[in-house]
Amino acid sequence: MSAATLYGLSAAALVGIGLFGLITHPDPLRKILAFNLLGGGVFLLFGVIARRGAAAGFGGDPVPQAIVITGIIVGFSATALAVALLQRLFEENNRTAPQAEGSMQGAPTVSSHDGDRGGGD
Amino acid sequence: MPDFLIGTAIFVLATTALGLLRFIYGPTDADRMMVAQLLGTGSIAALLLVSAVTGLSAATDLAMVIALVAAFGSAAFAKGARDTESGEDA
Amino acid sequence: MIVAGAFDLALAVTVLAVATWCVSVRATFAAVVAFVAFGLLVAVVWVRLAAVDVALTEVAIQGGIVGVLLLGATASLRRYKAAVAERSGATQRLAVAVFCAVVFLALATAVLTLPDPAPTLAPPVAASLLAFGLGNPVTGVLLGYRAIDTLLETVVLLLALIGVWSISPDRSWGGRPLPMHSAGRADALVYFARLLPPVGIVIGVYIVWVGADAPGGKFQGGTILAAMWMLVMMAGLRNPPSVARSGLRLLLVAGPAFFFIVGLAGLAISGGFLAYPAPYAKPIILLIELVLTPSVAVTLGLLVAGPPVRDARQ
Amino acid sequence: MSFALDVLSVVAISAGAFFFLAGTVGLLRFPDTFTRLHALTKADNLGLGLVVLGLLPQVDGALGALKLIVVWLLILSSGATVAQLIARRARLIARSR
Repeated sequence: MSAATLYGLSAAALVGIGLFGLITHPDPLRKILAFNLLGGGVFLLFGVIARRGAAAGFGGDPVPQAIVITGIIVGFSATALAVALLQRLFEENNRTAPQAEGSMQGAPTVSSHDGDRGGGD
Repeated sequence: MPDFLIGTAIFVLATTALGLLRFIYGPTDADRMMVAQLLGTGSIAALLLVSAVTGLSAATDLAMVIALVAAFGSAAFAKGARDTESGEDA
Repeated sequence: MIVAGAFDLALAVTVLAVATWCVSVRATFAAVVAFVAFGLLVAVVWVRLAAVDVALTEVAIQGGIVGVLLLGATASLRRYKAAVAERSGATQRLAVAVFCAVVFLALATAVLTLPDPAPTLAPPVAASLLAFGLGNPVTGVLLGYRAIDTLLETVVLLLALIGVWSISPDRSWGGRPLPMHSAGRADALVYFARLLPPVGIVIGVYIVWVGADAPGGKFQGGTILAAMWMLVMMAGLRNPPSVARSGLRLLLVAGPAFFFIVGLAGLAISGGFLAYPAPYAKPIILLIELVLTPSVAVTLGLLVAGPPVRDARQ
Repeated sequence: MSFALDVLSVVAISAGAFFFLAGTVGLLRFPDTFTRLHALTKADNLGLGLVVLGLLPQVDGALGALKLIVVWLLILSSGATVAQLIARRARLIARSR
């Protein structure tokens, strides 16, 4: 079995693993992580196809490789947007539903952002 | 020489993979934060050894970037975890 | 040959083990750590697949800034843990597992029955490389052969940033993203954030520069520059800038706008959108790379910094 | 000359591999976070340094050699910083117990 085939099978397994996590995990952040794993598997499949298309003195077909680079960047944009949406969603839910952290409720809405990222201060 | 280099690469990769067990067992997050550092050194060594057979020039560029990113990632782990848990102990 | 095969096998097994752990581990922090480890290991896989350009991108994005992004999210979402729904039942998970196994088997069959000889676009790319005077085929594809994809990609980055910004409530508009550092002092980190960026900036610019002839390019170099900026912000040496600053917005738009103008100029001069006049192809491509790099770096950094917040203390 | 350099490579790389093994053994067997951190950030860095030393004769050109050395220096400096940051963090975790 060639190295490309071996990594192709690994990529297929990665898609399976990522899909499982995406469907079964209740935590949305973990769903985003699993989705990135799934994406990693798809990119690797592209890489395997690129490797098999080695010709003209290149180690692999450069077109799928360039598409994977584009894909990684776009995947990152999507992840960043998803994370921002998630944070806002949880923030909204927290504001309407009564929470255990009662101290936040009385504070003016402007400062309810205080703890979001710099939770330590 | 090529077989020696790749053989050593396998050895280094295997020890790195064994070291990853520490991150599975933990027990604390501090133990897990070392992962970027371990993989930085381990993957760079494996990468350089395995690429030394075919030519190092592109691999050294990649190794530089891995070293830089591993440094950045380790700092982020040590820093980010502080932010998540240090409500009372800062 | 057998020895090299053993290396590939060991690498594949390690990557899959880390991925499995990333999905199965309980604590979110550990999962993020596993994901970064996954990114660093997959980079070595890309080298084995003769795609060093992709390896550079994978390391810089998945091993670097995605980790910081998700770590920040873990920190802020930890407070809401109680709101998360229950894990699904055992029967349901078994059904999902069977479904995922079927997907795996279908993909594995596809991999094993790929056409031989494999179709490839390498020869036309090689021909266009000669026309552009470039040495790196991937840069040739990104900026010459399929330049419109790359143009749209930079627009997607910008749109994602606009999306992130527009998520913030109206009253926060014009504010700054939350600081990335906490009040606790970390002298070692402050020192490190002064020591590393000069080296990192040199390496980032170098990666952009060699992109024309060797693995590298604007996305990889720009990501490294963004990571250095984030390190400075994490150490508390600088805060994220206010999103209302016009200089910042100009920087964000400059790269894609320049790319688009070059495309239109190609339409006027060479008779095709993004067609470069033959003798000047290489200088134009290098110029596009140089103008795009700061835009990409700033966009990536601001995507990680998150939506703006208007805070009484700022 | 080339034979002598090859011997140097083999010796240095083997020694480097040994230190990687030592680092992993320390990481797995040492009793607490601080000692594990010690094993990881010292032994592995030395291991990488020896591997880099062993590969230097195999590189052609001064720039390639310089880049290899930069790789090692980056890892060294990040190892030192990370050891500080994580140790501080581990002390806080230990105190809060």
